[in-house]
Amino acid sequence: MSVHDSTIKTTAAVDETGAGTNRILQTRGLVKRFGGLTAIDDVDFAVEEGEMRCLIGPNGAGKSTFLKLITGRHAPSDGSVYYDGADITDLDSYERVDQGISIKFQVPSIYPELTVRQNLRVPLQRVASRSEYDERTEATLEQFDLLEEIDTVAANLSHGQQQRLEIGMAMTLEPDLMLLDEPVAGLSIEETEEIAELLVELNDEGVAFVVIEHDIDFVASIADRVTVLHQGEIFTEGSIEDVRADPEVKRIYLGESGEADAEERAGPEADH
Amino acid sequence: MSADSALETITARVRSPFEGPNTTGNSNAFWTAFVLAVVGLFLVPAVSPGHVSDLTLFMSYAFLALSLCFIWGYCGILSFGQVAFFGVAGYTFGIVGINVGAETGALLGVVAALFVATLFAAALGYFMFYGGVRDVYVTIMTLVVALVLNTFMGQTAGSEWAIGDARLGGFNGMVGAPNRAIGTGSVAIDMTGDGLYYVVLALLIATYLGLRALVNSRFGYAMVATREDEDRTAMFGYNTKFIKLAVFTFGGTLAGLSGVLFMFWSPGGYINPDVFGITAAAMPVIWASIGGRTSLLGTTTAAVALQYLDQRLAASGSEYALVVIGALLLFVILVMPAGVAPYAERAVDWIRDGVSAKLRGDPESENENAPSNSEVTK
Amino acid sequence: MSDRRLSRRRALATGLSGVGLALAGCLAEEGDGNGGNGDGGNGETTGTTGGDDAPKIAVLEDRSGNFALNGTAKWQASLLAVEEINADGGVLGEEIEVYDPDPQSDNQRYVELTQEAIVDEEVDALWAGYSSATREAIRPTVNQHDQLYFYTTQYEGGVCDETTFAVGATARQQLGAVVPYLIEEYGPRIYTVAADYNFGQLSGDWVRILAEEHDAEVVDEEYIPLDVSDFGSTINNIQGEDPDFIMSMLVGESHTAFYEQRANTGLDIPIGSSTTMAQGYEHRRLDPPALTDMYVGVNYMEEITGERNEDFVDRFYEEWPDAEYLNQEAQNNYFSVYMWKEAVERAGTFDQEAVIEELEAGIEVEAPEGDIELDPATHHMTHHMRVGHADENHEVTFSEEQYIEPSFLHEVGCDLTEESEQTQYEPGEYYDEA
Amino acid sequence: MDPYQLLNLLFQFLDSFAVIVLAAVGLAIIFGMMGIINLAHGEFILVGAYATVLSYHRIGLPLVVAMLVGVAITTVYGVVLERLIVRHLYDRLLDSMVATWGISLIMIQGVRILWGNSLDGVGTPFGSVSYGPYSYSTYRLVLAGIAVGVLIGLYVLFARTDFGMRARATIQDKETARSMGVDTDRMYLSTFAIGSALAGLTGALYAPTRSVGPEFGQEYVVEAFVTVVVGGASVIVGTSMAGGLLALVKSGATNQWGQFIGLAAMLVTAIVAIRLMPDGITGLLEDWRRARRESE
Repeated sequence: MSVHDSTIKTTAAVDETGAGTNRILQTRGLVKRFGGLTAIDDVDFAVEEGEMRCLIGPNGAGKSTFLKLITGRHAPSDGSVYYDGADITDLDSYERVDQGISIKFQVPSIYPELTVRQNLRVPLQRVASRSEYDERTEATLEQFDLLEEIDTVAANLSHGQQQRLEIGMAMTLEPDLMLLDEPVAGLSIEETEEIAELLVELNDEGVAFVVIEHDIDFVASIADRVTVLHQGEIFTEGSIEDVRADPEVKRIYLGESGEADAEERAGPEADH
Repeated sequence: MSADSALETITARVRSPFEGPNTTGNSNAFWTAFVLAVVGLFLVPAVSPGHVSDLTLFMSYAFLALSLCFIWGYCGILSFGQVAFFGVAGYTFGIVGINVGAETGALLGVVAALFVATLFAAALGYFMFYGGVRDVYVTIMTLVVALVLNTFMGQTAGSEWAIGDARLGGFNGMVGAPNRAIGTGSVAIDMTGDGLYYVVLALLIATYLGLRALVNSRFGYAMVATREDEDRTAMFGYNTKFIKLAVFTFGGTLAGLSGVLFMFWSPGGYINPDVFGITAAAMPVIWASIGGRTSLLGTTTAAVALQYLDQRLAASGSEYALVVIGALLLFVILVMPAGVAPYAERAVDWIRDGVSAKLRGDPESENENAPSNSEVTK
Repeated sequence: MSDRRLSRRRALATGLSGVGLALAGCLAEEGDGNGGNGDGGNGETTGTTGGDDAPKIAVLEDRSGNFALNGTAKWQASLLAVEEINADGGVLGEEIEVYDPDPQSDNQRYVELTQEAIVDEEVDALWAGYSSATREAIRPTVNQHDQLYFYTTQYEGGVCDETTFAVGATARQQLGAVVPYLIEEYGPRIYTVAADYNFGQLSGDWVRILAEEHDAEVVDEEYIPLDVSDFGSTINNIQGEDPDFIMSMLVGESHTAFYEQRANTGLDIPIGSSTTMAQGYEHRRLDPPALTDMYVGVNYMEEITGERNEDFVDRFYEEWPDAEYLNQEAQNNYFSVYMWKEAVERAGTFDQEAVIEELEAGIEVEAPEGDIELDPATHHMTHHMRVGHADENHEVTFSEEQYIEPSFLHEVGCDLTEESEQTQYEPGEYYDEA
Repeated sequence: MDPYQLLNLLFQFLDSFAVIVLAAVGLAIIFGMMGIINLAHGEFILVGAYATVLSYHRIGLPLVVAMLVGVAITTVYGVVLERLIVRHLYDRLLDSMVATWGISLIMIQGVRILWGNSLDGVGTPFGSVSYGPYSYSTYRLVLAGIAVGVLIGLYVLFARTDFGMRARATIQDKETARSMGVDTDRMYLSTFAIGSALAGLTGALYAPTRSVGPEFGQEYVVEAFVTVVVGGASVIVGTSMAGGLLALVKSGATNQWGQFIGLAAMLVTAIVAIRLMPDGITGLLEDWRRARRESE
């Protein structure tokens, strides 16, 4: 069974939704409110097929929330999400995956108690038949340099290995669009470079990316275009050089760092 | 020897659907022991007829244990109210059986009971999982459902609480479900004594093997993945709500089967609202915790063993019986957090590794995994 | 507690406390029957008669769990009776053994242990259970094996079963003693409060029937789930109705809160009951004046006067110095063991069918409550019913006794000497008021 | 409905509210703040009741002092249990359920072995308030006052004191709290002690309202769990709002249709409430609180 079954390419030119152009992802007027707080405010955003887009912005800018709106983890308060020309706003998370979107979460989100092989089995069995499992598992692990750890319990992997495993699992679904939330956080310089190479390689194969990352050097090494998000709105967009040169961007990074992303930090607690 | 290797190929092929990293015991030694145990159980009526009745009852409970093991151990849904399906099935069996009567009544009763228990589980599951109820809230919600049934059934003593010829009977219970045989007018199977024992045993073995195959299948991986991380699994394109609903529903069917078999065992086809009570509700959780919630065999064994122990302690008349049971639970949870099964397995591994290490002259036999909550880690 | 010690001291002073005095031999023969037909086995080696093992009875009474409060004394009194009988030469010259596991107030456990008692232990007679639910849970097993079974709790009545002997007083007997008495004393307007399950609901039916028979009326009734201990609304409702008296068939520990709350609220309407004091000794456990003007219809309480009972009470506490109370059911267990002994001796065998035949031939027993007889047709007892009254210090006094038959089963035509049945009749099927 | 009957309804509501809140609050602290499902909660209440009654009857202490002794002994008991058993169960929500079930079995039977099937009762103090043809137990109304007092006290403790700040920090993020110098181990112990003390208080307060035996605590368990779950993770707001809601449903339905309907209505309300608010009332309040925190 293929995850791409339901992707129907439309050729008619309906520019509003991105259909007929080569935009793989588009949002229009996207809004997300939590109670009185507006986390995402009227965002129009688009990614071309095969593009490598990076999303940056200070803490609390709403980057992760934005990603969750695209994956369907959160329902938007207003606005729409289009994928490959079709409105996917009302689809469930798992249905969007079938369209060809795949995500790597901020915190390495693997199955800690399963072995590497079992971890890979979960996405693999959605796209391959039983007879192909071994071969494809080994191929993926080869690519992500994890072959030696095939029977290791995932919790016992290093942080870098876990990051790679999760990207490997997400890539197993053969997506057309990958969403990566801080793929190199906590990695060493060498590991970061490895990941960068890997992403570029995959991008060359035609996979489009939206990458959230704080590491500007990493962003510079991979990005086609950069979008800066600030207080839930698109602050600016352009090449990495343009964005780096923008004094306003520097100001928002320096001026208002440390503001917690409300939605990410909210947890159970006592009253006050 | 080609005959040997041919045999090996055949056994391997027979075994393969039941094996995988999601279950304990994928070795020749395990299957040999399993077959021996099954043979032993089949011989019980001949060797020790005094144990047939108790074993029949305890093995009937084992389905309840399996149902919880399946939904909790493999899909992370801790239901504290599996007895709700057990009891609903038992009462349905009685109501249909009493109204239809005789073997046909029992047959229709079984069908209706499993249907109603399944439907009830599906409705409750839909209500919860599609409403975003998760984790411990599922636990308490299922318990409250059982308690509501307990309270409600307790007050149905009056003659107005009758469905056809079946008086619900309130706190004193409902009696008279036809449970001596099952079939149609012309063909009927005896469901008493040894006959019932063999039926329950055969069903238990079939269910156990069936669940093993299921949890090692594609769906089994989807269940385990949902248990480990629901959001992550949804982002691999799995409809986790539906997976949970399906698992919970099938768990309801299994618990219902347990209730039906209980009714066949129950003298006079008797059932009362105690089956929905908090003590009854806690039992499956205890079996699964002690046995090892991710081990189908461990949970089954724990159900039988703990019920037997509990009964023997009660029979002793000692005032310390309940203290001993309580202390045992405490001890197992503190010393063996994942239940007995993973430790039993590890012990076996350790011995085997030790032996093979010695044979190889290898001083290092690796067994340093920290205790983990899941045998799938091995 | 103090009155009990007092009475024992008194008994000691008069030298009456010997176990030998017991009830042994105090059973009056009623028509000589075919009692001599056995081999007796006096002085013979035990166990040879009939090729049987030693005679054994099962006493399945709760010593833990919810009903331990009531069950413990039942167990204790049964053992006392057996010990006395054995000390006095046993039954047919054989010592009786007792199989006495603790069912822990768990009905499922009861079913399993009853099977074990009947099938594995092959007991000659069975005493089991406090609650009606327990009785109903094990009765199918009892019936399957035609087991001689004594159920000793005062209960809702109506069990007509060939091998079951329900020797406690029935609701009709208990309420029949207290309801007319209170109508006479206080007036015709009754407010019923009862536990919301079989026993309570059927008792409520009986109150209505008795009210009708005595030109009184039940102005309202409330049924309370067993685990409720919050009676604010109930008490307000009663105050709103202002009845002449309350009939309470509340059951269990949670429901004791009703009495505390009633006293504390200053509700001084008298209460009639069939469930308090005689079973759960609330008059000892609750702090006075919670039970002021509580009237309870009973066949026995530890406090009833008379030498025979005082002697019994002394022997009981001598055997069980830590016992908490000698309740109505314990007395029923005690006399029914003796009644069984007598029937066995008349039959000359432990064979259950023969023993049941002897019981059905009519038998009288000198119980601590008084001389009472078994009604052969219904397998119930004609009891000495009294109305026990607690004053503001919880001192209990008794009104004049009435000797009341188990009449309901006669009315419905239960005659087990003629026809074998295994049913439970309910008043609703025979009375419009119910 | 005449004014007297309205007063009836009000008093019945307060009565139910007191039972529900007092039964739940100790459990709520232990569950909400520590992630332990304490199925032996009823037996903590039992300890409070037994200690109160025994020190009243056997030592002859005045009732109020006996109650304080009850609270103190339950606290000590909770601390001992925390050190011996419960601390091994942190972050093991479901294991904690089975272990505490074991504790519960041991305690009920242990109490029976030690002190028999029942203790002598302690009469309910105070008299009653009368109005028209009706009256209501003053003591039970006082309990409603105490329930409110307990909630306010907890609010002050957790929101306004240094201890409360550290406790909340520990619950939110153990590692961070530790790195900021909070002795988290000690915080857990203190929190468990407070939960135990509150359970003991409930036992002490309700001991004079009925007979006291080994099953005394069992009755409060269902209401406690239902309330905690409907309330959600937030101890004070959740417990008071859930207590208010459930007491309103229970007392209202009981008043109108009798005790069975009252009980059933409360349980059904709980089921519906969990369905509508999967994270409890607290979850519903999260948005509002999040917004408020932003604006601070």
